[in-house]
Amino acid sequence: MTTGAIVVAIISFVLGALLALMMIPILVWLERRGAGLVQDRLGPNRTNIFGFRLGGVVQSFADVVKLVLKEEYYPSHISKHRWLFMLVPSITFVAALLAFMVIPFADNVVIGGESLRIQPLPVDFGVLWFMAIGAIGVVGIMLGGWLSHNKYALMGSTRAGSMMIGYELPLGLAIVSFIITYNTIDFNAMVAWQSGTVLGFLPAWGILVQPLGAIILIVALFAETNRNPFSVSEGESEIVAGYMTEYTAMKFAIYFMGEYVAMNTASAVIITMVFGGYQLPWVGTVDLVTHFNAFALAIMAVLPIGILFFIRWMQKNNSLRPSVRSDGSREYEAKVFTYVLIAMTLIVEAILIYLILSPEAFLSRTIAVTLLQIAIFVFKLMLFNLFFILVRWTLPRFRYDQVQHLGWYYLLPLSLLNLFVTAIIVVGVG
Amino acid sequence: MSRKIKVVPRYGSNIKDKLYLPAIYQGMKVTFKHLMANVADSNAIETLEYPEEQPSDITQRYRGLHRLTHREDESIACVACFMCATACPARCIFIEAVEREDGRDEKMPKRFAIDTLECVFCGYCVEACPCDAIRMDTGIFSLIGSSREDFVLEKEQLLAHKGAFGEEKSCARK
Amino acid sequence: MVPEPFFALATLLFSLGIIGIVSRRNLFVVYMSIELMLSSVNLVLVIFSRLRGDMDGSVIALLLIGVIAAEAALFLAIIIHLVRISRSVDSDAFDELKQAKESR
Amino acid sequence: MLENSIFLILAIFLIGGGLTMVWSRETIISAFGFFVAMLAMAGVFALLGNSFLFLAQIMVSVGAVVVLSMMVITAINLKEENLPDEPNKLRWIFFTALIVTPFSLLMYRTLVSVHQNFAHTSEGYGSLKVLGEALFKDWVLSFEVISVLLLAAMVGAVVIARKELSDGA
Amino acid sequence: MRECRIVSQKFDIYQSHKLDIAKEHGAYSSLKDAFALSPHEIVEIIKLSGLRGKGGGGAPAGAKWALMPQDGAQTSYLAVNCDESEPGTFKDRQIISKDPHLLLEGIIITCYAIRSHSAYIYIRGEYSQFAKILQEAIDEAYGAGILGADVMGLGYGVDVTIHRGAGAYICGEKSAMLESLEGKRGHPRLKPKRPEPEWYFGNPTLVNNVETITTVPYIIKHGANGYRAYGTEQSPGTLLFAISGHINKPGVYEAEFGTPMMEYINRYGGGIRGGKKLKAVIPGGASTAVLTAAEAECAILDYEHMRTIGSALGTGGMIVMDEDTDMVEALKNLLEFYHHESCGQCTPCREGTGWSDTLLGRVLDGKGSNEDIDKILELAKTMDGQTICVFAPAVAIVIRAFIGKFRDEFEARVNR
Amino acid sequence: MSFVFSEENLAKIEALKLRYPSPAALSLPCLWMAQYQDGHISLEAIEVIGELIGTPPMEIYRVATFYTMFHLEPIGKYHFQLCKTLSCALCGKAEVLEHLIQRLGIRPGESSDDGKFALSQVECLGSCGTAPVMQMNDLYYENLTPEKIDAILESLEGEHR
Amino acid sequence: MSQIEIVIDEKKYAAQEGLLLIDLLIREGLKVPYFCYHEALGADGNCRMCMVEIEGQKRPQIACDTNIKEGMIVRTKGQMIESVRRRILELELINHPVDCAICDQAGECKLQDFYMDYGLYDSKIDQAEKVHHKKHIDLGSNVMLDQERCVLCARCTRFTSDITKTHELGIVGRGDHARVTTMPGKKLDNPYAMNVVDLCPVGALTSKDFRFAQRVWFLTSTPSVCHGCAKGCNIFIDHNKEKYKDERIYRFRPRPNADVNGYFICDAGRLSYKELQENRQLEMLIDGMVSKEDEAVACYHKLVADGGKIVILADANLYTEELEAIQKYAHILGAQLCAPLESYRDESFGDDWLKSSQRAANAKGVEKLGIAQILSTDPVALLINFNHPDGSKIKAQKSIHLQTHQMEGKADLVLPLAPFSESSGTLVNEDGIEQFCPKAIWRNEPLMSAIEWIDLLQGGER
Repeated sequence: MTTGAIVVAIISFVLGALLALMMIPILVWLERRGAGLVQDRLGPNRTNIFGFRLGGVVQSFADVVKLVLKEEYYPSHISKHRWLFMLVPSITFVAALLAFMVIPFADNVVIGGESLRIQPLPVDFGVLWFMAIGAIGVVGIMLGGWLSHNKYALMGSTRAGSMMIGYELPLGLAIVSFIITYNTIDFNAMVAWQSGTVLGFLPAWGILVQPLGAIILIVALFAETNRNPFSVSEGESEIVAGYMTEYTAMKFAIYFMGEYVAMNTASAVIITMVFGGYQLPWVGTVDLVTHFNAFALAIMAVLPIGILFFIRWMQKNNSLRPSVRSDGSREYEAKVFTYVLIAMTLIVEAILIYLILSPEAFLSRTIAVTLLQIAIFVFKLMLFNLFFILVRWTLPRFRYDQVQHLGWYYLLPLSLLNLFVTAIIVVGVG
Repeated sequence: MSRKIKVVPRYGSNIKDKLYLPAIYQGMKVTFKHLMANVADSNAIETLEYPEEQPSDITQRYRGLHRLTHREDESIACVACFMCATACPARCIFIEAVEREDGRDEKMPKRFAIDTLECVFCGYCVEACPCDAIRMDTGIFSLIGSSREDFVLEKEQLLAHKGAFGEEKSCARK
Repeated sequence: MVPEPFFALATLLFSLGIIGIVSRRNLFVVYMSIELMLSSVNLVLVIFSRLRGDMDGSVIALLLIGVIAAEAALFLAIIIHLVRISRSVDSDAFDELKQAKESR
Repeated sequence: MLENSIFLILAIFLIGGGLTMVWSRETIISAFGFFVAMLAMAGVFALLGNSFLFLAQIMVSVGAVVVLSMMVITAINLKEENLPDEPNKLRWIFFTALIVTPFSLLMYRTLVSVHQNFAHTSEGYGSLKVLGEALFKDWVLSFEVISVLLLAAMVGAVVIARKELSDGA
Repeated sequence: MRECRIVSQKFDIYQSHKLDIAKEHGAYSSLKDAFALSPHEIVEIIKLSGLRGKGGGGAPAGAKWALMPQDGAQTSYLAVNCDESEPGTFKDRQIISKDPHLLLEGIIITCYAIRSHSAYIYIRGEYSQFAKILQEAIDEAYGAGILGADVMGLGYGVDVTIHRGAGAYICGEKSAMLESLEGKRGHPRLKPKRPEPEWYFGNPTLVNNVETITTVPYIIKHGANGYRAYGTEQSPGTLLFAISGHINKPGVYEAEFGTPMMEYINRYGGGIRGGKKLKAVIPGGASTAVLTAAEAECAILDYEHMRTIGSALGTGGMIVMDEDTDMVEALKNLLEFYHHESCGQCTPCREGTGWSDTLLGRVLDGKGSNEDIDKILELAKTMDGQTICVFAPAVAIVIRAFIGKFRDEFEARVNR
Repeated sequence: MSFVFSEENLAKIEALKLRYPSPAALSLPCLWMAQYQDGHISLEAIEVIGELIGTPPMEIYRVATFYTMFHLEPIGKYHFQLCKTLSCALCGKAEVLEHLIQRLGIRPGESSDDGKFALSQVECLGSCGTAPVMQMNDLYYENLTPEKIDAILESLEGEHR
Repeated sequence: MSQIEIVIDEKKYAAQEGLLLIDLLIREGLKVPYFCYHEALGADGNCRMCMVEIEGQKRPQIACDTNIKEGMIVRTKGQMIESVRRRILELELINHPVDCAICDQAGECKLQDFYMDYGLYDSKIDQAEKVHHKKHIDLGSNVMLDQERCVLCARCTRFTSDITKTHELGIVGRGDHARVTTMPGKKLDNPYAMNVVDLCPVGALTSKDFRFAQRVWFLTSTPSVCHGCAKGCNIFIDHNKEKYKDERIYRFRPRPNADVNGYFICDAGRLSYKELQENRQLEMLIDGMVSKEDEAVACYHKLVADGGKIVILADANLYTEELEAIQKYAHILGAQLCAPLESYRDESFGDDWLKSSQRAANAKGVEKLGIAQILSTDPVALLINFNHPDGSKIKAQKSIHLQTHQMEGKADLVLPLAPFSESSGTLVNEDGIEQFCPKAIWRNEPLMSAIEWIDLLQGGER
């Protein structure tokens, strides 16, 4: 392995870890703030460090501090397998985290004639990995529920288990149909396949090529992550908090984080498989690299305008109502951020100018394109996470029997049908 | 009364309802509408900026902090019958009864304390009181203390609270 | 690659499976012991596949995994049925076909 | 060196998991031991360079078998008092181990000798492509038979575990 | 309607309470006849005569006498009830003040008949001046050897003791009277379930009204048929009817049973005072149902007939009310009486009399409502038949009769 | 202040004891004697009577409170008790009462300040034929009119003088 | 008396002929309201609440004055009988002040119960129209009287006149002015006076001792036996655990037992719960210093290991089981065991009814077990005293005191002992009747009984 390969591997691994872990507080914040805004509330907006609130993200860090510092408390009836009780949340967390690690964040970079994957775990069987590792997570939930010695926890874990079994099948069949379509089990290849177009004008994204498969995939992944409307395994209205009932402090936090990591993973998988991954629509990696100057100019033009709008929006909204007496910290924060944003914009513009003006910097351009793709990926990821969140605050929770009914009676036959049709088409068309 | 009954049509029988997707779309539309509007101008949200803005619309039926009422002659109206303590689902009312010496009644509380940390503000005590001696009409909705003991309101504190809606004296017993 | 440690490991696991089947009365443990034995066989197959350098062993192992899955479904269904009958997972509890002793 | 240590760790997990499984009185802990053992087994497959088997092992043994067992354990709500009473468990295990030991040694010897007796022939081990080709060319009959078996097992499982309607379920 | 003088024969004689004057007019003349008979025979004669108790109930006296043990194993007593407190009744007072010796003669015969050697006359506390007259008569009788260890040398001893009450209407009830005679509060006793004599300190005791006892010598002298010559078949003999209220000549006049009420009122009572119209009559002491003028027109003074018209003959003490009388006030007056006189032993009476009085007070003050009147009627229902003695049922009768017959007056009060 | 029965009364009691099956029956006669002797019945008298007839004083006290004619408190020397029951009420009791109140200056239930007169309304005195009627201590005054009241009061005052 | 069958509410019941109908109704648990009737006092027939319908009788009859006859058909339910009961109950409440809020009887008040069962009408009278009497009169002997609440059932007066024969209480006055009182200037004064509080079906007579202490519906009753004397009167321990606090006894009530105490207990026994809760020994003391359990056990072993003659004193109030355990323990230690009964005698206490001069509750049990009763006067090396009051009379070099209450005198080791209410066992009363007392009080930090201490000291686990 060359040095470049090692550097790229380390960078992509770190990137994956960061994307998975740093996303947790942000997602928590997004969930709360999103819920608040959907419900005509403000959500967390008070916690600050030296007056910097970052729109409330700081609250999440405060939460983390709180959860870490909380007293480790065990219910007295959990006396026998305390170590296991403490251990099992991490099974869920680690499984979700590992499953995330096969997602490609950008197209392969060619450095020194060697094609390198921008993928934390550079494997070519990403889909299978995701399916295999993703299935482990439920073991943690079931063990935790059982070891809680609590009827609600038990019910929660039973529900989680049966739901996992119920939705793993349609999920697998949907993925198989995608595998047939893309003719690969490598995520990267899948993304590459999607960079083309179908019917001449539509981006060849999975959602357009395989709409039914895509919907089944999305629904099944919602179910797999125990997110609303499928959150029956913790259904507060019936079984307190399901498998998490007896969990407190950091043990609870690991379950909690596991859920967000799983959500993040699910989003990443959905993006990668049906929304073109890190690709811009219509524009493949090669196009980006070859027409780099044009894109750079476009970005140079769009970015300042976008930032300007953002600054104005921020200044407007990062303040208390006029009727409320303010201590000025919010205005100060907005001012600081305005300068920071302007500075960052200027730096980006400068870099782009440099890249445009130096035609020899092929490597730099490749890196820039990769960064752009990562940015696109993160942007899509955030969008899809937001979608997850908005769904949660829109739809009511299904009843448990409805969930099972949906899984077995609709999704499974539909996915089989989809597989069948896909196979016929693929074989027929060639 | 019968005219006020609103018959809600049953959904879910036709294919459109069974598909759920239109309903989901409608739901998402509402969600997005609120989200976008609020993102665009978060100051338009009518949520109270609480510590700076105080609620001004507390109604008479709002169950605020408790108070003990007085009789016409400023003596305590409570006769320590323990009805509130009996009705209390949180068992947060602590009463010690003692002989009343002023001749107005036989019994009065020596100690009457409410542990507001345990209180669930259900208002059962008010309902249970045969003497109209305890009310929750102070309009006080936040109580701040630095120790657990601060939240145990004693008789004197409860008597010192004023009703937020007038009608100071207890009317049940003279 | 030195195959002996792998062989030893497979043998050990197989023995463990036998021990579990023979000495335990909990139906779940019995069942999982069977699975363990099957897995150890799998391991041997894979080792030989690796040693031979072709995929036949692996294929058999793969097929065996399918058998494991089938077995799991059946065995668990049987356990559910038995539990429903007698509220017990004790393998000694299901001795209705045994010749009755006088005392019973 | 790295491979050896990985093997050692995996072996420890495997044996530990298996022992826990055999040893533990509580079924769920047995299942946990089994889970660990199966994961470690998958690791061993990976160590042997067989990535597809690694994934298949996790998917089936862990994702299906372990989850299903746990699912059944939780669903029938197996409590302490429903567990069989095994007063002589340790003795049983000990004696069985005593009896099994010679057989294991024999087995080990057999395996080693078999290994020494056959030739190392073709190359091309490990890749998914080769596996697929072998599966769908040489072993396609077995593959189909297995799929029929799976189907039969599925039907059988449903029939066995189904509650009688007359139970009032 | 003929003149009849069984009890009141000596009423018009000056100083008839003196022994010598009484003797002149035939006092104690029946004793010899009586002692010639066996006690059992006397009881049979009394039974035959159909003598009815004259204290208000009208129960056959003979049957009561027959309950007394005849074997003489236990000491038995005679208690003469002179606790005459029924408003409108004042006949016993006439007997003990005008002819006490006839009473004593009756007592001696009765004692002989029931094998008793002690008789008590329970006289109401207010009658102290009449008690004094009676006491003097007894003293005289003792002096003459008529009372004491050997009555007139006939070989039978009778002691007579006057026991003064102290102002409790309820002591007119026989068991309450015996309680009072035992020196306790005059609480009526729980009624036995089958007929049996009363008990005084655990001894069988005969309790009879003064007038009943006073009738006995006549029956002994003239035989059962001699007594049956008067009155009707069911109610033989005579009764001292008393009349008071809005009447020209109030007083006590003996008349035989079966006399029409109006005839009695007009002939003895001399008609309504001031020539006004009759409105209502309470026929036999306050505890009987009031009669309207129309009912009074056709009322005949005997036990059976009075019962058929929904009232009772009671003690025969009539209270006449003329057209100006306010019936609400009249009822209020009576309820005050009952409220004051209830002994307070059992609940319906203790609280019911008081509350009906209170409620009627509301009506009278103009603060009442029709509901209050209904409530009074409901109280009457509660008081009727749920108590130890007949005091509360009597109140119930009074309330029902007044409100039932004059409801319009009550409602007029409410609506005024 | 203690209560002692006069010799005469004691003799009477002893004589009466022979007439009754149990001395307990003597509570009423004894109470009468005590009242005649003192004008009212004191608690000491009750104790003495209880001892005399072998009954707990509480029982005597209960008896004394039951009968309205026993006075446990001192009362005016001349006790006017006007009948208020139906016959008397019908025959003009109200007029007589008005007059009495006016003449004596006390309301029913009160005693005059000098302790001479007491006025009360009582229930039926059993003299309805001569209504309205009044009892002054033991004496009955019948067919009352305001004039008759005047006469009675005058004679009483004369006697007193 | 022959056994006959009668029909009540269409069900057949066997009973002795001539039995009072109300006794049968109470025995069979049929609902019948009554105030004046009491098993110990008999019928008085004044409350008129126990009305039943008897076939063949025109009017409803009171069950407390009806003797059972063959073939009697009785109805205790039905609209008619309930309306009668309701109307009479309404009258009971006419002059009642309805001050349940401040009435200690509330919760165990017959008036309340019957109002909920039969009454439930709207009141038609206001306070001003009611007859007013005196409230809160101190009758003496810890009894408070409220004449307004009284329903004049005469239970209390019948108790003082028929049972104690002291005649303190009586109903005076007439009609609705009748009221219960004592003679003016006299007090209720007899050693059984507080039983009238239990007898009173309403709140007229309340205990001054229990006055306002607790509402009765908070109390839990545990059957037990009074430890005041050897009579062994049956009691209920009424106790309650208030939030955050230790469980407390609020009163003793007599528990009917025809063989021992009938329906009553003496006042001294009734108030003995106070002594039970005062001056309690709650800590382990080594030489007067508060110490922990393991230290105390170590100290014990040291003291026992020193050797010499050991004397064990046992309290005759301990349960038989505990005495047996102590006996065994003494045998193991080779110690001399004695339980002098003479120390408990109090000739001034006893009477011929429910008070015994022997004030040790389990004196008979001590005799039965054959425990020596002589107080040794020789000097001994170690004294282990199980709560015996005469522990200080023995001359001992070292002493271990297990005591329920703080005592005079010094001891090398003081261990807290659970009193009778906090442990369970059997007592033998002076008539030889064995009675079991369950554990009533569960302290937050439980104290150990003698048996548990012996187990622990001999090396067991707590």
